[in-house]
Amino acid sequence: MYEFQLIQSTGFRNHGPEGARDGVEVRLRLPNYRGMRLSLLDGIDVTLDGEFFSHEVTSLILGGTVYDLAAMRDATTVRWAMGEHASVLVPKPGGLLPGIHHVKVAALVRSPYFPPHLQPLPVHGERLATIVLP
Amino acid sequence: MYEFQLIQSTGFRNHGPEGARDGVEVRLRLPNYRGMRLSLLDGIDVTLDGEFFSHEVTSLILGGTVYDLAAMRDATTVRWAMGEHASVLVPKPGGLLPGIHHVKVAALVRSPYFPPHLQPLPVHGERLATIVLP
Amino acid sequence: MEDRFKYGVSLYSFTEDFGSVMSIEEGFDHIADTGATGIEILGETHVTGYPTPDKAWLDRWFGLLDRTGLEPTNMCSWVDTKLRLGQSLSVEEGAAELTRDLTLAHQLGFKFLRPKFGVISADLVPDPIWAPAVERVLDLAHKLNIVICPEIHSPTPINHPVVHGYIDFIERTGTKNFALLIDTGIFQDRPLKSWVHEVPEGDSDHAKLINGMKVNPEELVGIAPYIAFIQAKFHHIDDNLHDENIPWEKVMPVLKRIGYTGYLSSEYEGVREPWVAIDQVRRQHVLLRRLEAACDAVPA
Amino acid sequence: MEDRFKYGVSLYSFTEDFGSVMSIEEGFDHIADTGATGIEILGETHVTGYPTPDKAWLDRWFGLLDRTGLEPTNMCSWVDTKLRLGQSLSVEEGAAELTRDLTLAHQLGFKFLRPKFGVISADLVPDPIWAPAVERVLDLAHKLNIVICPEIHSPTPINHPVVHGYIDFIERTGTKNFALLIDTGIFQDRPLKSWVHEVPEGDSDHAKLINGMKVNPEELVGIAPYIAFIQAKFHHIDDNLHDENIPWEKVMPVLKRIGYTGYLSSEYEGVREPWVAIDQVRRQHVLLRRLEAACDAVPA
Ligand SMILES: [Mn+2]
Ligand SMILES: [Mn+2]
Repeated sequence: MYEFQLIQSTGFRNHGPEGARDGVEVRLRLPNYRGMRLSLLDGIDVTLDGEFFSHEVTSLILGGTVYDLAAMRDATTVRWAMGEHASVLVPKPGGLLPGIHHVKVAALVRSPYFPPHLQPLPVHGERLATIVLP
Repeated sequence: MYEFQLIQSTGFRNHGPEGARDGVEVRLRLPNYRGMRLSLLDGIDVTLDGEFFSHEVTSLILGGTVYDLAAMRDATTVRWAMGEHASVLVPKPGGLLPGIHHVKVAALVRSPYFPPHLQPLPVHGERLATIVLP
Repeated sequence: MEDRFKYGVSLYSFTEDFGSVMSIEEGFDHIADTGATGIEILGETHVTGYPTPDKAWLDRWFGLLDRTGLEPTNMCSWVDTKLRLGQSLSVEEGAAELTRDLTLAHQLGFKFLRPKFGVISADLVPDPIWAPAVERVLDLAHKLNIVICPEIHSPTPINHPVVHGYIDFIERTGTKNFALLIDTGIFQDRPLKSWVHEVPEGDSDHAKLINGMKVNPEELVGIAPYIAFIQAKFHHIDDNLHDENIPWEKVMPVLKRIGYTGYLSSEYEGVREPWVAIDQVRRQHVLLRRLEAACDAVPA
Repeated sequence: MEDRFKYGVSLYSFTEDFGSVMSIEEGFDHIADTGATGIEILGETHVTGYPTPDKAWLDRWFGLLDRTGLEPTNMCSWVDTKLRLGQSLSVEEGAAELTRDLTLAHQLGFKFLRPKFGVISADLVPDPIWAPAVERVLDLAHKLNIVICPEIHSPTPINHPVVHGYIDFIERTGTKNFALLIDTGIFQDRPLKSWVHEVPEGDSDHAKLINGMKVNPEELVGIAPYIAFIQAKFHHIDDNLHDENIPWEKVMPVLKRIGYTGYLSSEYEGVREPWVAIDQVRRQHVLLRRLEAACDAVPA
């Protein structure tokens, strides 16, 4: 089961080998009420303690595979299913220090049944979350 | 999974044959953070729209068996397990009309590791709940 | 009681619950306890492994139907015409999406399929592939005994070119496997107190969606023969059993008058909090059943 | 790093979550993601089918241990001496309760068992059957390699006849299978902002439990040889990583000084809302690890 919030408490962690972290993972619940093919997600903006990372530089880790924005747009047959977690991978050399951090995300979702001028619509999440390990 | 509240929305219904209702069922989650033997429950007071029914007249339906207060006190080997629903059976001839009702319960729980003067302690629930069918 | 409405609930009602505080088992229990006879789902939300659930999930599904006595009513699906950036789906691809969902809906025992087509304009005109794509699967729908029903949903009213287009399609093809699904949100005539949609505040549709389309329920009369299914959309029923947004006391008599005897399938879409919808749906069922009884008590 | 603390989490921390928004799978995941190595449970809460879980549940349990790499630490249990109104358990019955839980704890791989005995007085003196009942199961505990540890828990301080009684028992029997579990709630030295216990407001213990026992952590020194396990009870760690109630900066150096190298097993007991404990436990682990690193950085 998901935590209710878009940004999950668990799964917020540094990425890469210990001692040589190269990024931060922010685990999300599905930012939609229906499962969706990954090509309907136009990337995810992330802000960590005020530092902005555009959806053009973040990636998504889904089912063990890493998708950058181009790969996401091509992923017309990959589903992010209801109930499945995925993590945004934020390229931040060194990662974050253990402690409480301010995290914001905007998942850019295209819903073809919404008017064209509302594509994509951002699904927002914002919270304090905790990195436990260096 | 339980609804978070002690008094569950679902399972609030009339009891007995349609047209000849003899009571009301109020479904509860386990009123304790641990599963417990039924003899540790000293009955459940229920108030329906201001009408009080003492734990001496209500019963508990657990796993298909109905326990009145005496039977509950004897049930030293029956467990109300975590995750299991049970319903308080309130003897109210005719039941309740479909609609929104004010429901209060106090489950009287004995916790032997609490001081003797605090036995039993009431676990309270109060809410509006809806009877759908006559 | 052949002429009574049938009562159902869509698992969509539990959107704020499903996946974080509720699984499909509880969904079935909540619905069955209202006395409803039908369950509606969203394929992509509620079918684990969509579009090809495994045997374990199918066993669970049929076990739940069996245990609760609920019948599958409508399955909601999407034809994602903008699946790719910059290139819309072809007719063939649209038909393939429909085939995928007809197949699954049939496998699960559904009688109705609501496809949501991508749109091409601000006033929600569906991608024109909808007609040829649907036409290609009408034989399959007939074979599977499923009625495909596009949803008439706010901000699209009843009297609108999109609806006329659907009716023209039915008349032209003579099909029995394409009909209208009415979402009662179009009758909303008082403003929502909490805004739960994605449309941004500055958008031109925002006020319309907040305040309601105020479609006159009498307009149902003109499209009566084409109505296959009704989603009983609502947003809040207060502690006095009063719906704050949808004028059920006007809608229900018209539905009786036009002889509708299909499903009223609850679609709660109110505040985004868990554990709210369960009781709201129960309230709606009391309200609707009470109004129906009042209609039935009046000699025709 | 032989002399470092071990970090664990008790599923008790998730009391407001478990059963309504969290199942045991998620509990394991939340714990493992903190970098903890140990999981603590309440037998009657977290073992489906307690005290005799079926094979499916056992497979699930060992699968989760395997997947997460967590080791079972302590299992909490109860000896319900007042199971019957008006007649306390006999020594034999008390020993049977302990046997039941030793058996289950062993089956699940636990190394510690915390039995909570019923009490006979307002100051929480345990039913005197505790000593002969425990004595009857010491051989079994030895055979199963489990340490039985009663919990020193507010409002019982360290320097108290109950604790002296436990230590006398250890000395008299010479057992290695009975020792003390310290609940760090006894060190609470600032008032709780939210009251989550069952004790009614009028009760004499109420103020004590709200304001904290303020036991001096230095008192751990006198009982050091008898401490087997520590439940790191806490109530709220604020947005600046500051614990509002437990003086960890005083507790941790004493634990280092007495050479404790066992578990610090998080027990969150704060506001009664779901989805709060998960992050609170993470905050505590950052705080405790930071304090331990600071202790280790000081030359002894
Ligand atoms: Mn709808
Ligand atoms: Mn404790």
